[in-house]
Amino acid sequence: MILKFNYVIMIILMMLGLWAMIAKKNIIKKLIGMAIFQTGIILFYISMGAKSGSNIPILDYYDRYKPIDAAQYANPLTQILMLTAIVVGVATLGLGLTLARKIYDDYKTFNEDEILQEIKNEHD
Amino acid sequence: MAINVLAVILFAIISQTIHHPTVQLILNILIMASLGLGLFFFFATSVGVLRFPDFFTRLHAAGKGDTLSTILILLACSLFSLKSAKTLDQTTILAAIKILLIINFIFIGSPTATHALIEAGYNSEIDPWENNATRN
Amino acid sequence: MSMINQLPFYVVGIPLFTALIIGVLAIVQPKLVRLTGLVGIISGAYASLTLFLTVQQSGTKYYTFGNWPAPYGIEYSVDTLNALMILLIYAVSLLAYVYSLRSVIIEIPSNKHGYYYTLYFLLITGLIGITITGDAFNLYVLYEICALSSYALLASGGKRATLATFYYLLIGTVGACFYLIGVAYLFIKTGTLNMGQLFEHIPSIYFTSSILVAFIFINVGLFIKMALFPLHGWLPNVYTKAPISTTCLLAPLGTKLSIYILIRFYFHVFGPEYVFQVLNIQPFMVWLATLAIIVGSVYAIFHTNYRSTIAFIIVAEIGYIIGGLWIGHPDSIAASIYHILADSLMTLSLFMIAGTVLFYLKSEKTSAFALTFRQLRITSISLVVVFASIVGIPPTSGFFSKMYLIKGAFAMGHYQFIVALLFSSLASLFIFFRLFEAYFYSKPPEPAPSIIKEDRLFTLPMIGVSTGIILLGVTFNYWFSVISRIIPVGLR
Amino acid sequence: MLLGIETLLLILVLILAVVSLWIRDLMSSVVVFGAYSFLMCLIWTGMGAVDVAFTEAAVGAGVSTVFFVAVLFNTTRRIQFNPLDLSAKIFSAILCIGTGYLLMLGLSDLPSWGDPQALVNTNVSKYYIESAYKQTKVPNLVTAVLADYRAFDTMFETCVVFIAVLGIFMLLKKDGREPLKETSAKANDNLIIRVASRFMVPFIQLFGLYVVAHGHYSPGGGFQGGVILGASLILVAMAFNIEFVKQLLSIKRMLLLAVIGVIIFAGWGLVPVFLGQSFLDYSAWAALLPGTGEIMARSHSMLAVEIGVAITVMCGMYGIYMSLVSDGRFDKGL
Repeated sequence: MILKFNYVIMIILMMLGLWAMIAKKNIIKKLIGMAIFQTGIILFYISMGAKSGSNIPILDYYDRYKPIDAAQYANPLTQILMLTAIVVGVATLGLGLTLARKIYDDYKTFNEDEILQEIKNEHD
Repeated sequence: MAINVLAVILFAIISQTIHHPTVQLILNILIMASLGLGLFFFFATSVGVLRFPDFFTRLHAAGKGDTLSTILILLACSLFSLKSAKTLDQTTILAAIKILLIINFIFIGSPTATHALIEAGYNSEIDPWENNATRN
Repeated sequence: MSMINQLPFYVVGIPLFTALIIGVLAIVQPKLVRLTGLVGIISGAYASLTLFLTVQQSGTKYYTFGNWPAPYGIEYSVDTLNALMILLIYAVSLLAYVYSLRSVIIEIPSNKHGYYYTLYFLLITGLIGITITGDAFNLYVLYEICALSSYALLASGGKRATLATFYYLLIGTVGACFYLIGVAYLFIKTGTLNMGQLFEHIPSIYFTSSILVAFIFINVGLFIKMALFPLHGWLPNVYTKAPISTTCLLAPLGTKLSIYILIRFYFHVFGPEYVFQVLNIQPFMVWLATLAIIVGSVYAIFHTNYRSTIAFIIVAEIGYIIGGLWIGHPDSIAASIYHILADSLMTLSLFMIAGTVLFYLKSEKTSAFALTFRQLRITSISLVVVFASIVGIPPTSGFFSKMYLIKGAFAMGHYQFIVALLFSSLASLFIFFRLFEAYFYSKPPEPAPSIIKEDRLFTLPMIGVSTGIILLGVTFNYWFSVISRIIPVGLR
Repeated sequence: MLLGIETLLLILVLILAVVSLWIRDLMSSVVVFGAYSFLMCLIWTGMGAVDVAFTEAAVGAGVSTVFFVAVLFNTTRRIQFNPLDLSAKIFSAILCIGTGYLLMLGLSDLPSWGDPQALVNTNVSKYYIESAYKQTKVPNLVTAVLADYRAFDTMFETCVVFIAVLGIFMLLKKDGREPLKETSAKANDNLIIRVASRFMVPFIQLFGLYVVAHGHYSPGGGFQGGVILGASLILVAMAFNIEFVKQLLSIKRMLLLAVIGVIIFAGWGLVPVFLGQSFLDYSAWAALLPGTGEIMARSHSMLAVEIGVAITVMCGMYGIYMSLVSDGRFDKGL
């Protein structure tokens, strides 16, 4: 278990994020939960590409022409995937914040319960 | 700024003699001293932030202590990257100088941010703390 | 490389570059936006048709980006099923685009048309990209392209649309992230993202728990995206509040393509052997699909708002396709793939009708349809055609898919699914008659003063899609033979 | 095994996540979330993912915190007290525990943390490590794979930023005719902040350009550089006012540049198609760039592509901030 400590933390982070997205009533908190959920996944990918005792994936000046031992450098592939995921995450966050902003303009609150109450009032 | 000039002069002096044991010793002492001091100031900052009574005094601790300790620790990093290099080439010196440039940023940015925070606090009319115990 | 070999790129590249050009034109010369879009989509449709015919003749086409070989670079592999889906996307988006030329003017403020069409074409790019790609992570990126552009397009419908879209954003992100977790579990065990290579590696890890977790998460993620029954909560709200111009594009394609991705994962990543033999969840999934059909139909009956009704009809139709897929009989699988085509056209038609009625009558209560039958001739004819197809009346496409679904279910002994199908047919018939009886029994309300009656830009795509529904039914044998060739050998 | 400082940081990260969700004030919650992102980026540095950490530091800890603040600034930071909704809490708890249980189920199967012999580290990524430098002459393997092997992903990633800014414009942008809302914001006339930012902004921009251009040799590249450039503009907008920064980069020009960035990327990839190669095959550029072989053509093309990315990301971050902070009116802000 201790060897897979990182995965456990990642799972707990994702559970936290998911819980916040469902149970929190404030929509900004929901967005924070979403961001935490995404970071959990990014942590998962990054930690599976980590190698103990490895360097960052930038070739040293002196090593460039020698035969390269792959175990010496951290896995670049997972990092690239997660670079993409981070940018997607911030784009989603931006749109989410915009929608939250528009919801606030319409209902003057971030609170889910009050929004639903107001919708109900409109119907009646 | 002065610290940069000093550090660059220091680099110039030691670049010739980096593998000499005395130079290594001096560098070690410098690194350890500045790291230790930096950590001490960080600790003091944390104590200040936790223990001081109100917004302004806490920010005082945070602003001053944080800036100084960051600068010291970064200086230690810069020297360490010089010391631990196998050979002193462009890349190493470049890295050391980059860290020095970060010091500049911290030196300007951190006090300005503290100032902005204090002003915001002042504008939103937070009452400063007064020591009532001694007055009475 | 000849033009033919570049075709897999063209089908994605044309809408992408159209979007970028529109993006520039929106700022520089807004008048040219709509014309550019039309040119782009027609040339894309031509490319997709050529691609379909080429793939039919010469088999699977491969295209590697940056000339890097398959597991190292990103690869497109276009087989017949892929090409068919791309053809479908272009057909639907061409019709929806023509429709939107008029409806966008009504729904979106004029200074935002440029942005709207840029996002519209990026959405098309994303939809084609998820269909065609052969790389599991590239699929995620394109899913997000689809998702983000659709959030923006859906939320431009006003107050209620914003809230619905906000929930859609949250749940859509969860879906995409679940998919990403599933891919992570596959990736960690195989070290590759290329679907072809994954397919080769997976048999060696059939009985590990990580492939099970990967299977579950990819499935749940895609179920969220396609709005299968217990996870369908977001769909009705989004599709009833959003602008018609957007739903015309998104409702037919968004959910159905997720099912297609699922089919692709079953056939070309996990392999039919794993899905239908190693995992023993067939009865459960068929029951789930049955429930989806019944719940969707029941909700559709109880809603009196036209768009809510069709939103729940979509939920039921997704039950058809998933059920047919999980029954595992070659007939039912072919029928469910065929139903993807048919259902896309039906949904498109339903939403176009909703738009025309809404713009004319400013109401979408079922009682308002009395006036539709009196005054909007072509709309009412397409309404009859599309409901004939949903109910399953012979010359239309809905009949054939339903027939083969029932045939497959009968062969495999899933009788509850047949009952659900028949129930759903009856429910659709009921809904249609509720619309139709208004013609005879309810006194037509006076229409609100409205200049838009049956604009040619509305009727043309509606006639097109009705013809499509009937043609798809009439030429059923051709499509069925195309589809049956795609089903993997293990299932035939 | 990497246990050590990472373990400590992971526990800290967990605590910060809980705190940022639990705290009953939105602004504090956002600030704690920024700290969370920053600690996360330290963890990633520890695992050797410097590029990701750089991006997260710029995007997660920096810009997205600013976005949150920009929204909260114009709205409210208070959280209303809600009556305890037990059924919803139980429902969500069951859902989360279910998800967590499923993820734990696969845990026994995963390779241990930092195992260099795991299949994920030996299959495709080994090829990248061993041959990326030979084939592209770019020592930063992340840049090489990002901008060449998987450039198609990166192109769409740039598109995602473009879509975000366009979508936000679509949703938020107001006509000039709508009446102005009274905001409590007053023009920032603080001399110290102005002078300090006036002093810092050129250096920040220089650093941004350096990060873009030096991405081949050190951590960084188009995204990170673009975010830094965007952040410098955001700093100007904060220290001065929106009118001033609009003189530097008007909204219309910003949108145009954002498209042009994507067009640079996609167009650079399109040229090989006209030369008879596949999309994004940079080696075809050797015929057009004088004095470069196929390998160097790849290397140079990556720079061109990164510039496109940087332009789009810069305009994207700037545009998103400006829309959020002024509620689509582009007149007053933080």
